[in-house]
Amino acid sequence: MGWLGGTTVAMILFAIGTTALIVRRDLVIKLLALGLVNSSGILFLISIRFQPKMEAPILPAKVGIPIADPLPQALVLSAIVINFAILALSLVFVMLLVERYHSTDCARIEHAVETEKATLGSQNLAADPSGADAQEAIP
Amino acid sequence: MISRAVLLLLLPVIAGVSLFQRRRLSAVIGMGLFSLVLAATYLLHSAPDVAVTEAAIGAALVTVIYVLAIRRTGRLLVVGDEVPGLLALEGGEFVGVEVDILAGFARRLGLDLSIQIAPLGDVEAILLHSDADLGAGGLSSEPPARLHRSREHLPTALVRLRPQADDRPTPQESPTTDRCEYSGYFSDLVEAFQRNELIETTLDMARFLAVSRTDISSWRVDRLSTPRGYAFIAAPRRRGLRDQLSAYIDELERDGSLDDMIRRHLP
Amino acid sequence: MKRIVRTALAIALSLAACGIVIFNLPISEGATHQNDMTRLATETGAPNLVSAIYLGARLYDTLFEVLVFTVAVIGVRFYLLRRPSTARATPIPESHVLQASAQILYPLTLILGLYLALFGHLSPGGGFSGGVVAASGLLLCVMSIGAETIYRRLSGAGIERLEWALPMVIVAVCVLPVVFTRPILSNSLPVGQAGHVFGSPSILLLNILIGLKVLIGSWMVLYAFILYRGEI
Amino acid sequence: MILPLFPLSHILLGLAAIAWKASARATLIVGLIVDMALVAIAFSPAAPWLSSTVAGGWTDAIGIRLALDSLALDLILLTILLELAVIIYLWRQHLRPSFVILLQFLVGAVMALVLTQDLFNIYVILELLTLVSFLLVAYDRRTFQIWASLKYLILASVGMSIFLLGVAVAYTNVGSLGLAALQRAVAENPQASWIPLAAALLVSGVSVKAGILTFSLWLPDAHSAAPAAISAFLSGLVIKMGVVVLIRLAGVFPLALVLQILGAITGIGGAIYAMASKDLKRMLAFHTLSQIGYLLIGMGVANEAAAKGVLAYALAHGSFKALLFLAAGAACDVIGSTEITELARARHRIPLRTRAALLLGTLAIVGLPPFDGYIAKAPLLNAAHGWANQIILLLLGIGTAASFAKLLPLFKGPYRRVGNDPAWESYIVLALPIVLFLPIERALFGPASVLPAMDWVIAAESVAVVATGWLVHQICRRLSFRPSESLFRLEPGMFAILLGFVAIYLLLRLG
Repeated sequence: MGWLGGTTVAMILFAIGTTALIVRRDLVIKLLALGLVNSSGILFLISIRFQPKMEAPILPAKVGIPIADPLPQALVLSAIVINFAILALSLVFVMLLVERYHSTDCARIEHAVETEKATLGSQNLAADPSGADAQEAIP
Repeated sequence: MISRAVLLLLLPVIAGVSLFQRRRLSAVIGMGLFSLVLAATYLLHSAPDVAVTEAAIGAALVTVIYVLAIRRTGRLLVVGDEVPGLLALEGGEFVGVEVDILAGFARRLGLDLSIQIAPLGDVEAILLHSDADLGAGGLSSEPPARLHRSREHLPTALVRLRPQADDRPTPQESPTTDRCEYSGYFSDLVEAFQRNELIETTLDMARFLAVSRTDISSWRVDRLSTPRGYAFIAAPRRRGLRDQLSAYIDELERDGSLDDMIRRHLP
Repeated sequence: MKRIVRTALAIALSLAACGIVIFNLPISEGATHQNDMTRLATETGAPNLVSAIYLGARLYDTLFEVLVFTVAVIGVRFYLLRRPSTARATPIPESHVLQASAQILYPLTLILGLYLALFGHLSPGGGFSGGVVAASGLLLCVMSIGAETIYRRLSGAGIERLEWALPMVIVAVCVLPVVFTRPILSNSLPVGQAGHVFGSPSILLLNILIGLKVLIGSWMVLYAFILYRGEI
Repeated sequence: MILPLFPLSHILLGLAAIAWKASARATLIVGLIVDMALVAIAFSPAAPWLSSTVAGGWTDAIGIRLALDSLALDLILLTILLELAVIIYLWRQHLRPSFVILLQFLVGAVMALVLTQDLFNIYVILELLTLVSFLLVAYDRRTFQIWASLKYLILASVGMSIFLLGVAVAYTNVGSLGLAALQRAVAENPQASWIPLAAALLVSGVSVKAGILTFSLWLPDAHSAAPAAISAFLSGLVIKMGVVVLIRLAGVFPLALVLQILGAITGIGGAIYAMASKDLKRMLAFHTLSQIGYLLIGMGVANEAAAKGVLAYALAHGSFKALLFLAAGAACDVIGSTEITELARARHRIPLRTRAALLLGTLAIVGLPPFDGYIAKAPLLNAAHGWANQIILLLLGIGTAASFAKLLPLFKGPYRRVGNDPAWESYIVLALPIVLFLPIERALFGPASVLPAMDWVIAAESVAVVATGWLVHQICRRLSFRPSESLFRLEPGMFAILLGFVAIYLLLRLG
């Protein structure tokens, strides 16, 4: 079962994620696929130095049993949080776009944005009217 | 060892299945489940810290904000393509006869109206496979078996457009031409017209009127015989909603406000 | 047709990229730096090596990560809340079973979060996961008593001010050692007995600060999403 | 020992700006002063402990090493320059506190990135940069900004995932995340099979952020959609952060061929699109690509002189591109359009100082002699051996001149005083290094200056290139050639990243 390592699975997940990111037109699902791509990197980093029978990196370790490398694990903690930040922010932007164009279809939004820009000239586009006069949210 | 292998095999399966779901909610929940399995996998890779963090952030927090974002409690979710006069997007706001009807109906039910634009040909499939309640946007043909058609609110007819050079006799209605043939977005239809990319097509009246504002002198226009009407379509388990909507349209017609709406939007 | 070609192309390219990595995978060499690690554990006093690295040797990374989180909170609030509020923040569930179970579960979740944050240097956990778990406890709280109530109670406690003050305190704690002529980003508090809760006071302090910060930040993100009634 | 203060001071100030909203503007000034003080310490001879340090005094194997080398110093100077200009530009506008916060974070992240010597730290900081610039691009909440920004985030995030895979591969084989350890490992065994894989992953990941063509298809939209001050920052500085990482990687892996090919594609592609573009801000954004091409070719040549040329050119490009973006933003605001023909028609309404700034930027970017564009390009032209490089650099120069020839009508009369450009002081700040590049460089780096004295052959060559460019413009104006803009959508962008990765890997494996 040597071939069934976490790294192989991670790369398969990467391929599924990128495929879905290209093929699916729904923006929300595109974001989920983006999350999958990011997760695949994390799984890759965790499993690349892992060997069966390793113990968790918490001392005191049992004698004779190697512990898993704690450094990638510490790195991955940062990566997971970054992943969350990206997913949350991009979701907010998708929500703003859907509010404006009433569609989550990526191709349609793209097309609508381009025609809007072309017809109005990029400078004259009105800012989102709801944002202009609302108060500053950050305290 | 075995459990690790099973989990590792499970991961691509869950990810693949959930990313190719039609319903957004299923996809989100599927990815939440994926995160949970991923956390278990980390645990078996002797990474308990990562497992805890992934479970807390990936499975809980991310899933919750996605569900909050796409939740539909308290919403009347309508899908439909744009049709000028019936349901059109002008400066970010929807206007039209169907919009007025739906807005009033949603107010009566105490729901927020939420309209999403989808290509005409996809509306029925979306109703069948996702969590939308109603289909709208100039639907004049009989839907497939499991969908419910409401009362008609506006009469219409089908129109056959051919190049001027084509001098065959007026076509009769046949199974192939009994519905609006164009299945993409209305905006694409207009562009296709402007660029002369269409060969021959059948349109319903509202779409035809909108298109006819561009130059159609090179087209031969035939009105197909059978009269029909625009109506809404309700999703499979929404028969009750359909009945309420039909009753609401009846009511509008009785007190004359339906005529007002039509006069306001379709001069 | 075009769509099929595109799909096929996407699959082929993704598989090519994935194949390149799979077939060139290096043979793993197993753990190294065993000595470095044990030294790190004694220097920081944290038996959980992941915590020792995360809040010790690579505190600099963690600082930027906290910052990324802060930016996310700023962004979500800035873009979601600066709009005419159509908010009707009702509790999410309609069923009483959910409500009742949420009422029982939320103290447990809060305690679990607290435990994860406080004992992060001894056992798996840490400030970040603790904070997020506690935030999901707050979410359960929302289910049982409603978002508005919690929001009012928490803003009474000056929670928003805290959200911005905490990252400052965290950065300040990291910079502070320079006053005692120790390197910036080093653990400056004296190490106690290994394996004890107060065995590594620096990491404990950072875990508590980060946990609190993440709790508040996640709550603010969740609250923004609860208020928002968009149209996806 | 105090190196982490460069980024941390800005981050603290940014957070302080949230806490005390009223004094948000003041933090910008304080940040500038702190930076200058730190640079002054760096230049003082009594600072040997400043040059290189592991953050927190931990060991090299697991800690994060920071170093203030000439590359870092170069970019810190550029940062301070742009900071000063942007602060002046924004000073009379209404500044929202959240904007100030993000600006501070942006500067902090830039400072952190130029200092770090650690692969994973690079990843984290690049992500921070992505998120901050993502929010800044869409700051005015117009829909096209939101879309450009979202596209940027998605593509950059995929790129950073690929970079993370590369970090994992490198770490497994090296056992450490430091660049120095990586360099040692590669030097010890240059034939190891993991090297092409790690190099391809790292390079293609970071290329998405570095404005390299076929990887960074998000760039024209994002940079032209952003508010002017942000565009100046993004094009002048943030895009260079990817290049900085590439320079660091080029010091580790044998990347000469890859960089030259990427440079050629980027430069020529950017120039072609810039020539076809009718929109001023979009043209400037495309030019960022073509100028990145210069830098890549300079890096690919990989000799001492070229490396110095790259440093000088990064600095010079930052100054004139920021000037162009700021002035273009002011001009477009006055006229209410970004179309070049529209601007030229209404040129009498654009303030004179703005037009002068645009003219100066144009002269500098096409590389006419006394200005810094020429001075920084000269060593690159000198050092680039090989006919292929020479031809590409020549073509790049011609393309640049040809696209900027479009702006010439903007500079015709009448020269009446109209309006008042409120931000003209910022032009002065940026114009100073453009005009006085040589003396400033000499003053900063002493006799070890990177630049040769005036070279008449190259000067004549530059003038000839500009003249050719003008001719090409006259010819091309009559052709209605429009390369497809649909390349810059989301899905082609994704394709391009994957394809680019496969191509780079094959190139490294076979080449």
